[in-house]
Amino acid sequence: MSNSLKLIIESLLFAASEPLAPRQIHALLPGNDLKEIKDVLQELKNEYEGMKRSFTIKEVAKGYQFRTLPRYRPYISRMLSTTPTRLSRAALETLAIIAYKQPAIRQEVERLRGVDVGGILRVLLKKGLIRIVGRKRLPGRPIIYGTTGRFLEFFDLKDLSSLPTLKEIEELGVGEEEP
Amino acid sequence: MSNSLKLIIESLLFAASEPLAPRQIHALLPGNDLKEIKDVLQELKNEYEGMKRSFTIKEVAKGYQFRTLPRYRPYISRMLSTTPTRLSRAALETLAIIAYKQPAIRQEVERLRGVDVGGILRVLLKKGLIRIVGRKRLPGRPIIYGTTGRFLEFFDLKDLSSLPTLKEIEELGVGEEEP
Amino acid sequence: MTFETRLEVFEGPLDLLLHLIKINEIDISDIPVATITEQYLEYLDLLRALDINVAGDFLVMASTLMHIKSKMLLPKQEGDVEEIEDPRMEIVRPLMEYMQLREAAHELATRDILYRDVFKRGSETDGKRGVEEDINTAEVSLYELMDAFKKVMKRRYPGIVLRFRAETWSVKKKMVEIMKGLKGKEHFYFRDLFSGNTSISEMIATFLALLDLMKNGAIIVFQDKVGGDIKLKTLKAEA
Repeated sequence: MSNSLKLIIESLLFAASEPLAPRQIHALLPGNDLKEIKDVLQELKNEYEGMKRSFTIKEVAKGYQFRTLPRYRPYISRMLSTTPTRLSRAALETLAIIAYKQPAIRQEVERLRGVDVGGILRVLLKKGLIRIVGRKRLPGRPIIYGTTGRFLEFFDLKDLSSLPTLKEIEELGVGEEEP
Repeated sequence: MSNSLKLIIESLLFAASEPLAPRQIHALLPGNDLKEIKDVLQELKNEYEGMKRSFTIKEVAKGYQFRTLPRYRPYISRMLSTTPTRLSRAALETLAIIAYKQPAIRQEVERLRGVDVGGILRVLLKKGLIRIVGRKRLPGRPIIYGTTGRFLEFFDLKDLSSLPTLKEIEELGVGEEEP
Repeated sequence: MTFETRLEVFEGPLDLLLHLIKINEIDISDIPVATITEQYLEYLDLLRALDINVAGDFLVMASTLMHIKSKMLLPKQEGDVEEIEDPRMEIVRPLMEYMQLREAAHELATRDILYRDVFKRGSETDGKRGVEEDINTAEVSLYELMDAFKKVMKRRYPGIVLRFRAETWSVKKKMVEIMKGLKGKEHFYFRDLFSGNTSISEMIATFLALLDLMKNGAIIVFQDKVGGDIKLKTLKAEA
């Protein structure tokens, strides 16, 4: 495996603002085949994991991205002086329903949460965490919502199938309500 | 020299969008003295130079910054040029009017936006988001515009009927003024 | 750090029900409907007494509870061989489903979240461009398109019927405000809490903040006599 290809790919990951999918890299480097690019990405990821630096390469949103390790959070957030995006519990619950039940319509979300979610859907759309996928073939042709790539990026998910599986009801105790 | 201080500083350089001066870092890590921070920065710089990766730490504008090496520029600029284009607010508004009012003529768009939209229509035509549908049987035979298949693709819509109606937008409370 | 899990006190009827089940240490599969219904209604009464609009969703649940309660009171038919479903299943099922997804939401919140736990390259340092901004700059979303249209219409036709959502008030900030207001005072009139509030949403935020403080045990709310003015005080002041 050529070291120069590895460094070219590394430079792309380093300069990119979004996770890069092997396919996107392939489009930029058509001279190399996709398989090779995938191998290099995996190799780079392993390399950084072994280097024990403050950042590493993570597989998120169907692509690869350089990210800091969680333990440096206090210093970086102090530097950025941003209040981290706060998703209210209502927003998180709505997002979880859409993520697990997608494609989901508003009525379904409301049935599960027991409350109106119009305003919350707006927030989630605005934050780019959910999107309008289409309309359902039902009376009134309700809008169907699904999650976005940004949702995956935000929650450190490789793809939708890497969402943690829903816990069986029996495992859930009422007592653990509050963290 | 503590390895953890080095990695903390590295994480800051990594996450920052601008070069960081030793003084700025000192302000974030007041427990460490400035001299020590300067030494760590120098050490980090030397370390990256020796690592022969695709990026290194450079001393620029009175600060330190991670930068890719010049030789990777062709790949990186190719990547940056292919990232999705951002539409200006004016373009977005014009596009929105055409999408909702289509088939729409220029005068109609200008009436709603209150400004000349000639330049913007050209941009949208060039980006392939709108197209000329025909000419209206009106004095001057004005050109009629409509959206394209690329428009649907761009917004990830199955068809035009998937575009949310104004009423549905209202129901989500969209259009709320920024505070 | 929790991920804003306790911002809203009672998100909805299911949330309130779960809370009641929890504080009563009840087994979800064997809910004493009469007790729970009573407590549920008490809570709604409290809200009404405070002139807070009770959302329709809460009322629907109230009637469901009362309906179940009445069904439970019906004498069991001796001769009935057919197994009749426990009427409580009507609320147990949605409750369980709700718990399941709430757990999922909780798990999402504990992941390494971008901009909270982990950071990518070149995050803005000026603090102004937080995540929200970043999220919007990536690509134009359909939402933005819709939003753009709304803005145009509003500019062109200022009189058009638009639903303005009142400013959103931070419950956290309100909690701090309340605690500050109580500092050094023996007690504080409940109604004075809202005197400076300018909108319904601010009032709701104030109220939610109050509930949260009560739940945390930071303050207590009391009356000197039945029907008297509602007052609050910090628990410290009492000691």
